[in-house]
Amino acid sequence: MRMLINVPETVVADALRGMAAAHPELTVDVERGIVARRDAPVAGKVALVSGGGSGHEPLHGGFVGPGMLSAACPGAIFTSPVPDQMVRAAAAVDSGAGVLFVVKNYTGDVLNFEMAAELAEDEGIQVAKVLVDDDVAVTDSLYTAGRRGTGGTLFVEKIAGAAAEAGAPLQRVEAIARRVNSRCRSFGVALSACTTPAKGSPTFELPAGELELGVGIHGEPGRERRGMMTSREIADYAVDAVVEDLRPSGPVLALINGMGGTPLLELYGFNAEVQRVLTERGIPVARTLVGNYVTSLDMAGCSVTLCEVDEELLRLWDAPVRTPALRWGR
Amino acid sequence: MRMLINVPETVVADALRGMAAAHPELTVDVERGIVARRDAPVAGKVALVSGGGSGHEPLHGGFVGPGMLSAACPGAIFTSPVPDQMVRAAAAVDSGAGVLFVVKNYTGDVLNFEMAAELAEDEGIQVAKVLVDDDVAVTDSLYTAGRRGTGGTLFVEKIAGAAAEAGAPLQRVEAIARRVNSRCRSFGVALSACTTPAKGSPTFELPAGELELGVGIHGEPGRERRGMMTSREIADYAVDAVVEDLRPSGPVLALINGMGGTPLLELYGFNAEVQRVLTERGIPVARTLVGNYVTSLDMAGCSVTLCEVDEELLRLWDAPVRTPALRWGR
Amino acid sequence: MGEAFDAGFFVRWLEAAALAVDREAGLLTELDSAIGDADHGANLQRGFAAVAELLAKEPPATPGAVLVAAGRQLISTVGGASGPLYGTLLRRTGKALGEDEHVGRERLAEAFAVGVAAVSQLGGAQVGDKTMLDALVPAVEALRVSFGAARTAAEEGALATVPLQARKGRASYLGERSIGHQDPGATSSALLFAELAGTARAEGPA
Amino acid sequence: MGEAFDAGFFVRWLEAAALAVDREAGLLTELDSAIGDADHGANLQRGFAAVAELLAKEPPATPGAVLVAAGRQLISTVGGASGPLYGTLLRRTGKALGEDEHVGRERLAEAFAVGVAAVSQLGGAQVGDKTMLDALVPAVEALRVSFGAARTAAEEGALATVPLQARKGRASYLGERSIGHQDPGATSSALLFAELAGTARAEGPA
Ligand SMILES: Nc1ncnc2c1ncn2[C@@H]1O[C@H](COP(=O)(O)OP(=O)(O)O)[C@@H](O)[C@H]1O
Ligand SMILES: Nc1ncnc2c1ncn2[C@@H]1O[C@H](COP(=O)(O)OP(=O)(O)O)[C@@H](O)[C@H]1O
Ligand SMILES: [Mg+2]
Ligand SMILES: [Mg+2]
Ligand SMILES: [Mg+2]
Ligand SMILES: [Mg+2]
Repeated sequence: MRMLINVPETVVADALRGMAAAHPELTVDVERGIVARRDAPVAGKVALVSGGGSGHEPLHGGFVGPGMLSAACPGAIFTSPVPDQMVRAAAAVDSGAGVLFVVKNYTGDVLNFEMAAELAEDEGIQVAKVLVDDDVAVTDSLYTAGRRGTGGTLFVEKIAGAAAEAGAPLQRVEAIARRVNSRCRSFGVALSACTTPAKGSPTFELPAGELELGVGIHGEPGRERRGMMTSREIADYAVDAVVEDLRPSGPVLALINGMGGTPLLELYGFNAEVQRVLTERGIPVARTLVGNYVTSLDMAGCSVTLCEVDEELLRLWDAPVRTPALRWGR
Repeated sequence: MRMLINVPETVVADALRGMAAAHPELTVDVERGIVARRDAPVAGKVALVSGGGSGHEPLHGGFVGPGMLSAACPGAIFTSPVPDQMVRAAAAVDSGAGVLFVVKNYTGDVLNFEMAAELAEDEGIQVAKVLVDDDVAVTDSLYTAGRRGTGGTLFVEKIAGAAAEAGAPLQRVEAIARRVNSRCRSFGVALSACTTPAKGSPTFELPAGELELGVGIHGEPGRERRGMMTSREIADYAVDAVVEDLRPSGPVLALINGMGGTPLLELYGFNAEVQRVLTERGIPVARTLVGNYVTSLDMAGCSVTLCEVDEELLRLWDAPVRTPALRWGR
Repeated sequence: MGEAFDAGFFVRWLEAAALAVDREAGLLTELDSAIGDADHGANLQRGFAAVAELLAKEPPATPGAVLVAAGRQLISTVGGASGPLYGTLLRRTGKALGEDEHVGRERLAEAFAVGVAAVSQLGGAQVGDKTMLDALVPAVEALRVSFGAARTAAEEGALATVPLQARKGRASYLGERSIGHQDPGATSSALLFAELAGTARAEGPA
Repeated sequence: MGEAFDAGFFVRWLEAAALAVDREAGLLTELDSAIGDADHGANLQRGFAAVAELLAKEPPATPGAVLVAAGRQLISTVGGASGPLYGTLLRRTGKALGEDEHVGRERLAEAFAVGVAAVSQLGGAQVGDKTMLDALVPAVEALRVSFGAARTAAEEGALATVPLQARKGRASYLGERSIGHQDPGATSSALLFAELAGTARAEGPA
C-alpha cells in the first residue's frame, strides 16, 4: 500500500480537516461531512448542492465557492453520502430561493439524494434535482441503471452555478443544468486500476501494457480491454466515441481530465491529440480545460468530455468562479 | 509502461502543443521551447524567466502569467534547458527594465542559465539571477553541489513576480527573490519512484511498503529509507526537518505539495497532520496551498515547504496572480 | 401458529447480523470488487455497527419500532445503493408491523413482503436482475413456511445470481461480463436471513 | 613529431563519437540511473547527433573551428550538466587551437589542457570529485605521450571513480551511497578518448 494516510477509516475525515485548514473561505463540517461557502446562504440566490463518494477530488468539495456549488457532501470513498448530509447542507445554504441537487447517475447517489429531497421538502425547502449521465461508455436502456455521471458534472456545476450566481430562479437554474447535461458526453480510459484504502490493492487487474477503454471513475470496467495504444490512438477512440453520440453542430467546451495518476505533462500532450481529432472532425473548440478534476484516486488514465454550447452557456462558462479547484474572472 | 504518450522523443513537444491549445493567453513556441505571456513585454516591467527540466508540471510553464513568470523554458524531461532558450525568452519578454532568471540549484540548470545570462548581456539585456536552494534533505557544503531547489521555487516565482508586476526595479525584484529563497525550506518524501518515458521503468527501486525520506524531484535519493509510516509520522518527520533548519520566528506560508501520483484526498489529509505539527511547534500559518505544483512525473509522495513571511512578503503573496496553475485576486 | 417474538428478539437478531456482517465483510467486499466497487463489506459493517450501537443505547419497545429505528440508522450511516435499500426494507417492514408488542412468524412474513415490495419499487429492480431481491423475494416467500426455509431460500437465491447478467446497480455496467459472479447484495441478504433463522432457533422452535 | 591532423580528422572523430554514444547510450543511462537521473545517455545522443548533423552540413575549415562549432552545438542542444561542460571542453579546446589548418598531437594535448581547465573552472570540480574530470585530466596528460596512452588513461580514470564519493553534480546528493558506482560522465569521457585514439589509429600511427 503506497498511501499517504493514517488508517483507512479516517481518510475522508482527515481530508476534510485538511481542507478546513487550507480554505478559510469555506465552512467545513468534518463531523457531518459538509463543505459549504462561508458566506452561504446568499440572500435571494438559488443554492447548488452536490455530493457523492469521496476519491474523485477535487470533485465536489473543490468546486464549492462563488459561481459554482453552495455546498458539497462527501461520502465514504466511492460510496454516495447519506441523505442526512444533503438535508443538512440544503438547510445550511438555502436562502429561501430553493436548492438544486446535482446528482451523478449511480444507484446509490440517486437513491440517497431522492430521500434527501423528500426530507428537505418536509422541512420546507424547495428542491429541484438534475441527474448527470454523460458517460457514453455505458449502453443506456430503460431496463438498466443508465449512463454514469462523470466529467459532465463539472460543466453542469459550473454553468448552473453561474446562472444561480446571476440570480436566476430555481426553475431556470434547473433547466440550464438539464440543458448542459443533455449536451455533455464523456469517455474514460484507464492505464492502471485505482487502489482504495479499505481494500489496499487495485480494484481490478490491469496488466501493464494494457488499457481499459470506457472505464468508470470507480474503476468500473468499460467497453473493452486492449493492448497499449498511443496517445494519438486513444484520442481518436475516445473523441470518436463522444462525438458519435453527441453529434455536435456547434462549438464545444473540452475537458481533458486526468484520473489522478497521470502526469500533467502527459495530459497536455493528450490534449494536443484531442484537439487534432476535433479539428479533423470539423468541430470548433470554444474553451479547453486540462487537469485532474474528476479523478479516481491514483488511477492512471484520462477522460474526454465535450459540452456543446450556445452563446448563453458559453457566457455562463466564462462567468467568474472562485473555488479551490476552478477559478477565473473577477 | 503505463504512459499516455506517443513516443518518448516527442513528449515535451506534444505537451507544449497541448498547452498552446488550452491557453490562448500564452504564447507557446513549441519549436524553441518557450512559454510566454502573450502580452509580454509589458512596458516598464521587470521580466521573470525561469525554466528547468520537464516532468515537474505545472512548474514552470503553468506559472506563466500576470503576477508571476513572464516566460518559462522547459528542457527535456529532467534535463535543464539549453542557454539558447533562456536567451530567446529573455529577449522576447524584456521591456528594457531587465530580466530576473529564477534558477533551481542543480548543476545543469546553474551552468546553462549562467551561459544564457552572459549571452543575454551580450545582447544588451540586463540580467539578474536568483538561485533557489531550499531542500533541507541535502547536506550543504562549499565543496558539494549544495541544496536542491524544489517547492521554494513556487514562492520565489510568485512573490518576486508580484513585486515585478507592482513595478519594482530589477535590483529590488532580485533582492526580494533572494529574501524569499533564504526563508524557504522544503522536505520531500517518496512513496514510489517515478518512471521517465525514456527509461520506461522506475528510476529507482522502492518496494511497496517502504518510503524514501528526503527524496528529490528527479527521484534523487534522500536521507534514508524506512518502512511505511503513517501520514501523521511523515508530517512529524518532514515538518521537523524543515523547522529545525528554518527556525521561523514569525508566520509561514505552507505548501503541501504532491509529487504527481498521490491523490488530492491524501494530500488534504496530510495537510491536516502538517497543520497539527505546526500548531504543536507554535508556528502560525498565514496561508496554505495544497496540490500538485512541483511534481516528479507519476511519483507518489509529497513535500512540505515553509516560507517565513513578513508583512511585505505576505502582501506580495496575496497579490493577484493569473496563470494556468495559480490564480487568485482580481 | 409458532410463538410470538418481542422487541428483544429483533434487537438480538440485528446484533447477530452486525457480528455476521463484520465476520463476512471481506467476502462481501471481494464479491463487490469483482462486479462493483469493492465497498459493500465496509458499507454494511459501518451501518450495522451503528444499528447495534443505537439499539444497545435506546432499545425501542416494539418489534416495529426496532425495525424502523434500525432502518433509519442504516439510511443515515451506510450511503451507497445498499443503505437506502436495506434501510427501506427494515423501515417499511417495521411500519407494517405497527404497534404490536409481539409478532408471530407469519405476521412477520407479511410485513417483510411489504418491505421487499418497497425495495423493489425504490430501486426499480425485479427478481432476475441480479440484486438483493433475488435473495429477499424467495426468502420472504419461504418465511411463511419456516425460518429455516427462509434461510435456505435466501441462500439458494443468492447462489442463483451467479449465472445472471446484472440489469440494475453498478454491476449492470459490466453487461455480459457480470455473468459468473455472485451478487454481493444477494449474499448479504442471505446472511441476514441466516442470522434471523439462527436467532429464532436459539430461542426455541418456530 | 607525429603527423598533423586537419579539420576532416576532427569531423571524423566526432562522427565516430556520435556513433559510439548512440551505441553506448543504454549503458550511460544505466550508470546515471544508479547515481543520477537516468538521462546522460539520451543527453549525449541528442547532442552528438546534432553535432554530426551540423558538421556534415557545414564542415568548418580548421580543426579549431570544428571543435568550436561542435562545442557550441553541444551547448545548444544537450542541456543538463554535461551540455555546458562538454560544450565548453570542445569550444575552449578549439579556441586554443587558433586558426591552424593542421595540428599535431602535442599541440592538441596543450589545447585540450586549456579546455579541461575551463571545465574544471566552470563546474568547480577537481580530480577526485567523481566527475568527467577524473577521466579527462589523466587522458589529456597522457595525450602528450600518445593517443593510445590517452585512451588507456581515460578508461582507468573512469574505472577509478567507482570507489569515490561524489562531491559535485547530482551524484553528490547521494553522499556515501554514491560509492561503488562508476560515474556516467567519466565513462562518456573515456568513450570520447577511445574514439579519438581509434580515429587516429585508422589514419596512421601517431
Ligand atoms: N436497483 C437496485 N435494486 C435492488 N438492489 C440493488 C439495486 N442496485 C444495487 N443493488 C444491490 O446493492 C448491492 C451493492 O451495494 P453496495 O456495494 O453497498 O452499494 P454501491 O453499489 O453503491 O457501491 C448490489 O450487490 C445489489 O444487490
Ligand atoms: N560540477 C561538475 N564538474 C564536472 N563534471 C560534472 C559536474 N557535475 C556533473 N558532472 C558530470 O556530468 C555527468 C552527468 O551528466 P548528465 O546526466 O548529462 O547531466 P545531469 O546531471 O544534469 O542530468 C556526471 O556523471 C559528471 O561526470
Ligand atoms: Mg459504492
Ligand atoms: Mg538531468
Ligand atoms: Mg459497492
Ligand atoms: Mg543525468
